[in-house]
Amino acid sequence: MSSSPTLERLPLVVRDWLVGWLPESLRWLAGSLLAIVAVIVAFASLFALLTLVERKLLARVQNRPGPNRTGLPFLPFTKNRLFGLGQPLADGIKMLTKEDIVPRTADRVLHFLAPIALLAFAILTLAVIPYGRHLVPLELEAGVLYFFAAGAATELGVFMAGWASRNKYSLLAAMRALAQLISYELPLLLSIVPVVMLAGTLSPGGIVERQGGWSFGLLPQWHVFTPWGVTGFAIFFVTALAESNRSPFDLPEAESELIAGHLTEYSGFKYALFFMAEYFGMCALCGMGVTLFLGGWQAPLPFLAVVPSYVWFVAKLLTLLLAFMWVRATLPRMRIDQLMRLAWKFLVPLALVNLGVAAFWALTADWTGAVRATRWLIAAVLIAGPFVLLGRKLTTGLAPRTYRYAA
Amino acid sequence: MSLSADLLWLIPALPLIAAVVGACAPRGAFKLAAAAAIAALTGALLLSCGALATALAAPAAKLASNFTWFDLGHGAVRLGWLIDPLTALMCVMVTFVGLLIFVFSTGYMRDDARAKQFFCFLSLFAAAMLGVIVANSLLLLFVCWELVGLASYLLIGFWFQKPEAAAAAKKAFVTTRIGDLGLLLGLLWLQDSAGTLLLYDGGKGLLEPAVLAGLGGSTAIGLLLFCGAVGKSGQFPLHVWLPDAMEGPTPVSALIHAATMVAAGVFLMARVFPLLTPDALTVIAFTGAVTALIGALIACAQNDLKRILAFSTVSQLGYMMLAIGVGSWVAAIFHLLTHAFFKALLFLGAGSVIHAAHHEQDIRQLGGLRGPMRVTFATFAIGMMALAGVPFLFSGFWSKEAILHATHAWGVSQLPLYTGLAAVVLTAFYMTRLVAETFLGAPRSEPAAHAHESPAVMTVPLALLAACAILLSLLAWPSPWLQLLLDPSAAANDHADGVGLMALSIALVALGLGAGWAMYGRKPREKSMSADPLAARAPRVFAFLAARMKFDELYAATFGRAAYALAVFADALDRHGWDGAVRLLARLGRFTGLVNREADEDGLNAGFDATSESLRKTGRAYSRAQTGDAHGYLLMIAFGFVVLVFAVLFGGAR
Amino acid sequence: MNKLPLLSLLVFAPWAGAAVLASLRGAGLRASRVVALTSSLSTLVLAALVLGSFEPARTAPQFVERHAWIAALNVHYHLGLDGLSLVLVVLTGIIAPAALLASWSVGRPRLFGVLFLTLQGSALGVFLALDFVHWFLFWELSLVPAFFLIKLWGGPGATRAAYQFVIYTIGGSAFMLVGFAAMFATTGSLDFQQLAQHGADGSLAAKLGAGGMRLVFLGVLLGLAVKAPLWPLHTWQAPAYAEAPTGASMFLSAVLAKMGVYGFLRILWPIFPQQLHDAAPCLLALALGGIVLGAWAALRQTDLKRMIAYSSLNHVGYCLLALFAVTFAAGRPGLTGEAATAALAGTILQMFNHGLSAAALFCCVGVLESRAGGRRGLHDFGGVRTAAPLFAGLCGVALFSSLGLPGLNGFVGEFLIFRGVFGLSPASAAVACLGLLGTAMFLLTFWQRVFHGPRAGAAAGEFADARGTDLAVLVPLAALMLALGVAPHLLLQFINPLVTAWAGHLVLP
Amino acid sequence: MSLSPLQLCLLFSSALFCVGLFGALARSNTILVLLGIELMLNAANLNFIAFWRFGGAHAPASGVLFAIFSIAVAAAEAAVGLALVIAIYRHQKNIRLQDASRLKG
Amino acid sequence: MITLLIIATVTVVSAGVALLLRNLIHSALLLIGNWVGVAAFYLWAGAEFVAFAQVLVYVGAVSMIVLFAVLLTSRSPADMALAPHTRSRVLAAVVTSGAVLGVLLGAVISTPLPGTNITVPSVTVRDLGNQLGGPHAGAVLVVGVILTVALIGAVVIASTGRDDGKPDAP
Repeated sequence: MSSSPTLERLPLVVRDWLVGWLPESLRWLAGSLLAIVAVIVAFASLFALLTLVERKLLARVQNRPGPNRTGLPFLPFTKNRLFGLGQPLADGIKMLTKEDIVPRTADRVLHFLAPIALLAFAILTLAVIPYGRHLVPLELEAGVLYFFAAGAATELGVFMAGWASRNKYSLLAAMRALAQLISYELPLLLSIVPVVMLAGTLSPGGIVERQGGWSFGLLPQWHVFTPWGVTGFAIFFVTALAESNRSPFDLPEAESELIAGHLTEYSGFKYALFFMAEYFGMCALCGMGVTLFLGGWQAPLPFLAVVPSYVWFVAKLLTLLLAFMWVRATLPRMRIDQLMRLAWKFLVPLALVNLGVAAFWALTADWTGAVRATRWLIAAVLIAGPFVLLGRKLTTGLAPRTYRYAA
Repeated sequence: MSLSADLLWLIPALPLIAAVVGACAPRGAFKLAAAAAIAALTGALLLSCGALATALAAPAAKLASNFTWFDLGHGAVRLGWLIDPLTALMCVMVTFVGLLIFVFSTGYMRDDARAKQFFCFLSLFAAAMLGVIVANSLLLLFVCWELVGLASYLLIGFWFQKPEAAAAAKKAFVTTRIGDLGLLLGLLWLQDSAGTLLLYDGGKGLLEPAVLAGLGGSTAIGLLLFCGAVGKSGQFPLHVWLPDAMEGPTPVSALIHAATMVAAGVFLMARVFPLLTPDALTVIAFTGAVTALIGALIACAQNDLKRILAFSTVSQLGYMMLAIGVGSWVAAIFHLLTHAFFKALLFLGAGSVIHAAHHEQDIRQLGGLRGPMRVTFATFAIGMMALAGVPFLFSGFWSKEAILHATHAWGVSQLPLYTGLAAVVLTAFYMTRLVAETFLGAPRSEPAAHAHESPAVMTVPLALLAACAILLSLLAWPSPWLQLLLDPSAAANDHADGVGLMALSIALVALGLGAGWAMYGRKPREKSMSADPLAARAPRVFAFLAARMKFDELYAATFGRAAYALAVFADALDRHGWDGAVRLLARLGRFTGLVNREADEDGLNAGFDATSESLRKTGRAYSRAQTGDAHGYLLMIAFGFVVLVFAVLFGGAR
Repeated sequence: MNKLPLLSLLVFAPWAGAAVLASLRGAGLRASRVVALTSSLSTLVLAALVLGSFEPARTAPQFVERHAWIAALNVHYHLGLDGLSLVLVVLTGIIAPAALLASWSVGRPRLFGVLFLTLQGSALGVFLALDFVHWFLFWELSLVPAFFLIKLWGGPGATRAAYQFVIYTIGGSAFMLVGFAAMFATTGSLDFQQLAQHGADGSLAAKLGAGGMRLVFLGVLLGLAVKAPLWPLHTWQAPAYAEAPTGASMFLSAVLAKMGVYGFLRILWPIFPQQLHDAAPCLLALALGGIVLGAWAALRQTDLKRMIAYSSLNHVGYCLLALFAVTFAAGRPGLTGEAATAALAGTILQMFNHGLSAAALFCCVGVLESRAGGRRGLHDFGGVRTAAPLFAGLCGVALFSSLGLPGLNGFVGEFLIFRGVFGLSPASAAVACLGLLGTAMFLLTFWQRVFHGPRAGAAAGEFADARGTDLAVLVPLAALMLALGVAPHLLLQFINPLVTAWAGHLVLP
Repeated sequence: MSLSPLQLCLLFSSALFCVGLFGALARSNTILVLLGIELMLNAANLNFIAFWRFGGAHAPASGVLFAIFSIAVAAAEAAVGLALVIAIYRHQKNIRLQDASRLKG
Repeated sequence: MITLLIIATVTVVSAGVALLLRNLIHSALLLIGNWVGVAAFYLWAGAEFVAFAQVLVYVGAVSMIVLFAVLLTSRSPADMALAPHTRSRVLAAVVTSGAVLGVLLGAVISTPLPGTNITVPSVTVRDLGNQLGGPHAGAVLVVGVILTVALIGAVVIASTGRDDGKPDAP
């Protein structure tokens, strides 16, 4: 059972209608451009919305109202301020009109290139995510690899920003950020390897297809509903937080310690670009998480499949983003040594263990009947044991750190 | 009321249940344990009567009920129950006497802190003993036989805090085990040659003609089985444990000596009688005769109330074995039955005395108890007369006469008859001595002076037993009913010179009684310290007999020493022999290693050293080529590459 | 692959437990103990699972797992289980938790647990392996934890005893290894079943030659005889058992000693039936030496643990006696299978029974030792039964089981052995009776000195009755003894077809 | 001049190789020397792919596989090499390659 | 073809410039660009997987190591710029690389190579996976070991060797 074809194919119909008047040879180009524009516009507006939502959400958590004064322009007839819905717009205008300050000793070219590179790479990653059954901007066989290759390149932008500023805080923060990004790259990749292994494909679309269907007619066969999947998803979630510099891993731009880190010497629109790139990266990672673990655009229950697939994707994506915000509102920032320790001593080993469990899962795929419970049990034990042990390791010796160079 | 063989297992099972109840009961639940034991044994008695009715209805039928204990790959191990007159009579006797002893014990053990356990053990004992009796399989019999041994071990060592009691229990167990091993070997032999251990199995049992003929009568098997009986029934040379077993509480002595355990050997022999060959029977007869005489002799010189009775038991068991040996197993069983009653009576009487005299059991310290303990005295006297063989009225007379007659009729030798007759005199003598020293005269010690009659719970069993000691005469007289019941074929033996032998034996009894009266009864001992009249007349003989003919010393000097030597040898062999060899090997290994190392250092390594030195020199020379300039290396590689390409191109090396 | 690899689980569950325990650095004492006990119980649980689907009528190994391991050497990972293995696995499953419970209050429980679980896993590996290489691997691996258990927790002479134990055993197994190397060189196989096949059809002998075959046989025999142990190669035993901590003594005597007998039954006999037959008179004499001299040497010991160790020698001697008697009589014309099956069934039963009773006795001595503050001499006690009646009762059950009292398990095994041996070699049975007598004597001496008489020595003062862990160990063991004594077919049903098959193709002419 | 695509590719890789070689030879900064070597490696990789793409279908995937392995090894090489650079820097406080000759024979 | 030429030109030029620049950071960044160019070549050649792997490894990882190394070994921005420092050395380099280039170019041009009409080999990621997991599993293992050893070795070599637990004297 699936949604009505019309509704499902609606975006395609719209595209075909839009490019239909072009000659055959150009249609492909125009279609691609249309897709790019659509994605960028969609995510840009999502970015705008998210900034507001995040501020509101944080405020709610902290028991204050949040931005609520700015109404929508062009709607003067209503006194209704619509929960400050106009705030992003106002912010955007403010950013655009601000003065662009470049330090005198800065490496001007790199200083200029840094936010652009960052944003470009972030946008690149958005290309391979399957937004719906027929909505994949770029069908790549090695899509997952592409995603992470492009994602890895964002580090370059951070470095450029830090170095080009010729500010020691910036440089220091950039180095720290790089260390963090590289460290968390490892568990991130390791956490998705089981998915690739079990799905047998690197194509995001294929992975989503593999998660279709419901066991017992009820329980979706998403990867997150397996022992290795839930572990992988947990690791993915944590590392995604770190990769997108979100709290509690927002050390690179820690305002209180490093005066916003590599962003210190940026202002105005360049700063806004950084901000945007960050949000895009976050969206991309969430989208990939949804794709890999949460069944992508698959509906959670059989009878809900009538709703078009892209709606499901967006719903899941928003849920995950809200979870990110929730975490930010809840947890305090980590110290750099705790952060590193978490990555190397907990997440990486756990991800490796998870890999082993996934291998076990693949080997025992033909266990049926009552033995399946055993399979679950063994897998759960294999994960839970190391989890407990590693966790025990992790929490020992977390006393306040002695600083080598502190007097 | 009758009982089928299928239900026969209930008889031992009831006391076993009582034992379990006793074991599980909380500490101090004396009344519960006692009630369970008595109730169980009452039930067993009723069932036994049923079994007797069954057996009487068809005396010749061997009603067996067999079942498989467990399977082996080839064949199975089978056990079974059996009803025949022998079983039924024994059952009735054991349960009846046992019941009386149980009742008596409730009075006797009232003040003991561990009385609950006592009843538990007693029940276990009864169960095992009944198991021995009803077994239709020598294996089952052996199992119960060993359990009897265990129970007697526990009961003899009941007051285990006393080192003597503990030692006596161990002695009893080990000594009987020696015999048991013989029995085990006999069993194995039987199993091996006959392929079964069932006694009656629808024509395939051991005691049935088909198999008996196949066995062809092996003397060795019979003697091995007899070994078990020797151990259990306290026959010479394994009788030494029996007197020591008096360390247990008195009801135990009664149970072990009178009714049950010691009778088990005789019962076994009677049971497997068809398996015994004439040669084996001869050995049995002589063993019995010697035991009868030795027991009687030693009994004359003992001072301990219970020990006298114990040696008397040894002597009487000798009689029974003698009867079996001369071929009259019916007489043996008859004597076993009568002896069970009057010896139980005597022991319980002794228990009553001991209880009254605050656990004083040295006859020199007693005396004058006739006055305060009338019932005890009367019943004890009846028992004494039964044992001594006072004519006509008492059952002991008849059973003893049966044995003497059978012995007389034995064709092999008359020697056993003479020893038996000698024992008759001695029996009458030492029993008179016992009664006179204990009950007549004046009290010779503080406890004896303050003795008083025991409660009804103890005296009533005494009275019942006394009545039985008299009434059991009916089994043989006026008609040989028992003989007809058990072994009709042998009933028609002639009584040609029966009257003469009977007269002789009566005369001998009178002689024994008279001698005893003359020495002890006429002028009772005044003080406990005064010398024994017999000792005064023949001090060395008396001392020898009082030391139980030095059997214990003899065994300690021979078997004890041999066992000790073997143990020392085995231990030393390990500690010094084998371990020494191992140590030597280790030392040898170490020495080899030493030699090896020296040889390596001086011999083999020298050449290597020289070679290495020259290698090192060469290496030093070559190392000059290493300039440490990485660029230079790279350059050289590149040039080398170009040169190589040219060489290949133009050198024609293609 | 649809089935659970139960046997692998059996072997590796304790090891997994050991690994978990090893990684629990900083775990509390109690937690370590509980983890160790739980992992150790896994064997019992899995053994129960195995019991559920075990088919007694099939004599070939069941639950077989066979995977190529080292292809170049034709080595396979080959596990299988038949009645014999089953009995021993169940025994291990019972004894291991009991031993851990008996060592509940031992110091450094985490390390102890790790070593113990490793030992347990190795023993199980030995009982389940069907290929020489990993059989031998487990065989040797069991020495390592045993060594440390003895050395680290043992008494004053523990170091020496541990070294002696290990070197002795390794010395023996070196010869065995050489023997198997020779067999591999000629047949190219290390699989027990294939080797047995070669041994049976004579191809092994044809390739090795008569002399070579004999040498190989002697090598393998030596390795197994040390482990069992066969008199006079037993001198490591008494010190090792005596110095080891209670739990280790229990496991060593109850399970590890069985490895040797198991080897005799699983390896030596099927592969070298002819050689064993030729050597049987000599071996019978040695087994009798172990039985008789072991029992009498025990009479001379004043250290209670040494005494029990010697009783072990004596009891294992019965197993070997039965086996040797069977091989001795093998092929004799007119032989029926009855005696042989009885002897073999008795052997296996006796292995199990001795496991129970030896473990219980060592546990009892351990309790005495702990109550007396480390003293365990025969003369250090007196009247313990007064002070601790319950404990005395339980100890008495173990003692009388060891002594072969009917109604308890010891009797059935010994009776079957004697029944078989008498049919095959009556003189041996007669001599072995001396051993029975000696056993009764020294056990009763033990009982009398320690439990009877007035309270003396360590029992004179405060002396607690059995409680908690003591009861948890002794009560189930005693119950098992009673149950098996009354209903031996509980165990025999699993081995009867196997034993019959053995008798059929190895004994009968 | 009519060059086939394969030849073009090969020329491309040769040029890259020689640029790398030049860098490795001419610069004294160890990091740049290493980077030059990386370039040479990349040039070699180019050849693999080129021959895979244009060299006929003898072994369908071997060129790609070689390239993958080569990339993996290159990563290892870079890691170790740069670690060595840091070690050298710690020893002699500069990273001139010609100064690092302390191990010469 | 044109694409190839463009890629080649950009790549070679960026590499050459990178190796001539004085500013190390700039050369490093240019080299990264060069690597991206190589990746583009792979894409052009149809080796999608290799291209992504190239980006992931070189742009994602090696570049970071290089940048770190540059930053860790430089005390001041001036120190970073170590020019080719003797004329003779440059000369030697030019001559050598020129010779090599000549040899290579000569070899390439003079060798008859297959023409354009080659069927494009198609290798899916699945094929690659099967190859790596099947016939080349051993090599994969070896590479894994090498990487692990390299990682550990790099850490060991680069670490200071001081015990981090103890604070140093100021």
